Amino acid sequence: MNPLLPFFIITPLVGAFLIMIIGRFIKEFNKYFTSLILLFLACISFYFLFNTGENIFVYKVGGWEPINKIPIGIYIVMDGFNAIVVCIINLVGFLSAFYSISYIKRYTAENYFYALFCLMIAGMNGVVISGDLFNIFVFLEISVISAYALVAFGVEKNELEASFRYQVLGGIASFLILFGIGFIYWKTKTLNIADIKEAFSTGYDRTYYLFVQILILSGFGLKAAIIPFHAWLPDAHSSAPSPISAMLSGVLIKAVGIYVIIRLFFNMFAISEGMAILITTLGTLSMVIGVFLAIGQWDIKRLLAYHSISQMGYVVLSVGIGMILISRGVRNEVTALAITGGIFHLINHAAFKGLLFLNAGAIEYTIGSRNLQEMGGLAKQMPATAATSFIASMSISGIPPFNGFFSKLIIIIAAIMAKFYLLALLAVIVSIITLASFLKFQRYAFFNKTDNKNERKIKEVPFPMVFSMVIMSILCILLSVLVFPQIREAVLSPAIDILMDPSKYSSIIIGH
Amino acid sequence: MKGMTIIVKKTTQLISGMVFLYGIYVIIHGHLTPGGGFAGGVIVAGSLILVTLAYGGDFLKLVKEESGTTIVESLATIMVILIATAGLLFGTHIFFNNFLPKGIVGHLVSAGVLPLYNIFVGTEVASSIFIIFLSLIIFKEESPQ
Amino acid sequence: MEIALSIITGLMILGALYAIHAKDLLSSVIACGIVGYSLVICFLLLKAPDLAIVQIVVDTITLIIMVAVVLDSSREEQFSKLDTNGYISAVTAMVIIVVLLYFFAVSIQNLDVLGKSTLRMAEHYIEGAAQKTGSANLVTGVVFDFRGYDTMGEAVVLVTAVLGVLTILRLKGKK
Amino acid sequence: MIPYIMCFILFLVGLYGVITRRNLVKIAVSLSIMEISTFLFFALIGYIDGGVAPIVDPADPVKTYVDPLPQALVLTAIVIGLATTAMLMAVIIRLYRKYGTFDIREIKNLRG
Repeated sequence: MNPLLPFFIITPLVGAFLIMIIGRFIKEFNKYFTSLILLFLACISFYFLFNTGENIFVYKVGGWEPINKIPIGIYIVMDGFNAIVVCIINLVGFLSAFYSISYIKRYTAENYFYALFCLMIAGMNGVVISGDLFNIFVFLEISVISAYALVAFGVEKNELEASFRYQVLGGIASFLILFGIGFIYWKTKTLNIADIKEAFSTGYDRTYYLFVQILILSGFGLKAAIIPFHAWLPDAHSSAPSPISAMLSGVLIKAVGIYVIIRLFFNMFAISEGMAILITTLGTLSMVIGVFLAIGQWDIKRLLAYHSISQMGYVVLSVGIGMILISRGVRNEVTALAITGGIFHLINHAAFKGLLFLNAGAIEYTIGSRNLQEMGGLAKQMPATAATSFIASMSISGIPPFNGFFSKLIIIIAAIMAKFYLLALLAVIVSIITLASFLKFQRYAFFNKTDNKNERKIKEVPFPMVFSMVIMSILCILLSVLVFPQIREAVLSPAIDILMDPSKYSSIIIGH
Repeated sequence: MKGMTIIVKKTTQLISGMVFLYGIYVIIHGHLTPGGGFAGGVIVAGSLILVTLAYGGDFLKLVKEESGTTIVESLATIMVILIATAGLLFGTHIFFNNFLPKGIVGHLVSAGVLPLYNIFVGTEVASSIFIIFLSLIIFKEESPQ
Repeated sequence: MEIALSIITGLMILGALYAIHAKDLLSSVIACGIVGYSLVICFLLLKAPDLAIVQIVVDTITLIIMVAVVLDSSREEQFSKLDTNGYISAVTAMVIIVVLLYFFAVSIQNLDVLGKSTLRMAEHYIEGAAQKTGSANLVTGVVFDFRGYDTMGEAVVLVTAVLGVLTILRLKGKK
Repeated sequence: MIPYIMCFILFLVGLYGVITRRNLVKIAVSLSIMEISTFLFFALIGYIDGGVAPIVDPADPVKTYVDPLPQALVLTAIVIGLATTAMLMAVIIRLYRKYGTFDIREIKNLRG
């Protein structure tokens, strides 16, 4: 009953509404207030990261104790895996909020921007730390509705159209999830994730189980932009303001999509081999198709959006391999390696993809266009942006000293040791194509000699943007430290143990 | 935005008062009879929309009304969250705890914090829906055809 | 009771099909409103007065918003003939629908029949709930006390939607 | 089992409408039809034969009540549905004012 847990939700919500009221009278208030809130949240999440360790914090909202082992109220649950995702949300959120202090001057109605930003953070925090199925749906709606509005923030034609397509597909996903929750409630008569696993353990009908899993997978898969449902992602991420597309690509599709799929399929459903193979094939498809779609792009943000799909494919692939091994009853270090690779790549992707979008925003801020052909030779005028985007491009394409290399290496080793040689080969090929695509991006944007660059007066972006880009690039380098065993034990292994042994999560929570 | 004919204005005068009162009744008796914060709030918003549609109103008045309602809405939502965190401070120090005395079931002042939640959620829902309606009207007024 | 429900749901399906295929947009929006109002009757049959009140009122507001959008536009939907990818999407939609319907019919065979649902979590919401939460209306007791965290999230969803509508409907986006 | 199957057919009619219709308002209408069928599905799950509406009458306490939990969930989901419909309608009226048409195909080739 750690009293600090509800503050993940209270602070951003109260902050958002204070911004709405006070921001009207004091102009400068909302900019620094948002960064302050997110800094405070980042500190709480680091506090939880370092001392959840093996135990699970269970907070019974409303003080309703379970009656003969059946939980009544809604539970807020914080374990090893949650802590990592919460850290990603709040850290990248703080850096994006600090970045947007000077970026958002170009847009009108800054009040609404910061209020919706805080609400998106509150929604994502609520989804990640909640232990109740319907509660995940409600906070998912908060973060997704504020994402719809933020995508259409500069009300131009293509932004409105992108927001419309995002809302339609997001609406279908929400109703699929709601139907799935109704189905689960129909059989198990309870909504608590741990209690559902208990109720399912008393036997279930196979086709019903498959139908529920497909409903939930397609609903959250659509939020995570896995291949058959990725139609909305390129438009939404390229037309949103850059700090928002950094949040969307770096955090939202993870916290609201991938995290919930991993949590439900490891800790709630008993994994069947057929479903695990389906998830792995979806991951491989999105990895391969995402990269091939990205090659032909000339707009920076669309290129980065397609790469998000393929990098998410890596995460789903390696987690899928872990699922296949668990469904075969094999729980040795190969499964642990596969899951570690997936979660490690999840963290790394948040860092370097967020940084890449911030760089794209910096370029757009100075030049005003996102087309690679119109750029060129920015390295001299914008040294900081060039350096940070070089670090990010190298780490996304997996060059040794940077973090992307280590997580992709773990994924490929796990695939080989689990005898999925085709998947390992595909992973390597996709990584090479990613490298080619980002070399093109670097060459055209920063090192290409163009004739008309002299009459344009380009100077470096203002301090808040440079600061958050530099911090993010330091993060990209520091995260590669996670490979060393003793650091990995402290950070990653609690999450791996929760996912490796599916019944541990429900037994501890029901035991509370 | 121009109002409607005199007949509509007359009937609105008669009805909108009753609709508003019925909405308040549904909010306050939320914990006794069906309905509650949400239903009552929407009914109150319905009566406000009825008056705005029947009488119209010049553009600036609508914009001022909208910004005023936004403040009311944000205040009401902050109150909901503060009551929840008050549960954290008093009573058994748990988030969303019903710390006020429960009283006798069936009486008007009975279910501890519930009537307070009902009232603040009702005001918040009423002002939210009224703002959505106002912003639609203001957009249709000022945007080019 | 089950027969009455099936009849009303059948009529709702007809109303929904008309709403989708109607030529005039205003009549399509009104058909959608009628389907919403017939849901109120289903709620009353299923002993859910709380839902009936909220649904009737919220459906009115949805109807007002939809009519506000459709009223001053060209209400005739231009019926251009279905081109190739119109056919493709129609065929894929039919295939998906048939597969899902068959899958659904098979998977609900041995679940609780309508009306015979056992209780597990909700049992403790019913017996002794009036004393625990003090409210005579059990649904309000569940909404504001047992699952009050959900309802706070719910109120915040509505406020987010209002902020979203205000940001989308402002005239000038960029300086 | 008939009401459940009819309810799922209503859901599929809404899904069919969203996938095949070209008109923005028709897509919004199909989405709200899907929403309506989801609420009906939850209400069907909570029904108990011989149950009474979940209002406790202090005079005669012991009765079999209908399951209040799905009703609480639908209460929340209805207002979420209203929020999403309002957002969708705001974008639709905005697109109509910019492109002058409700048809997705025309919007695509007007965009150029």
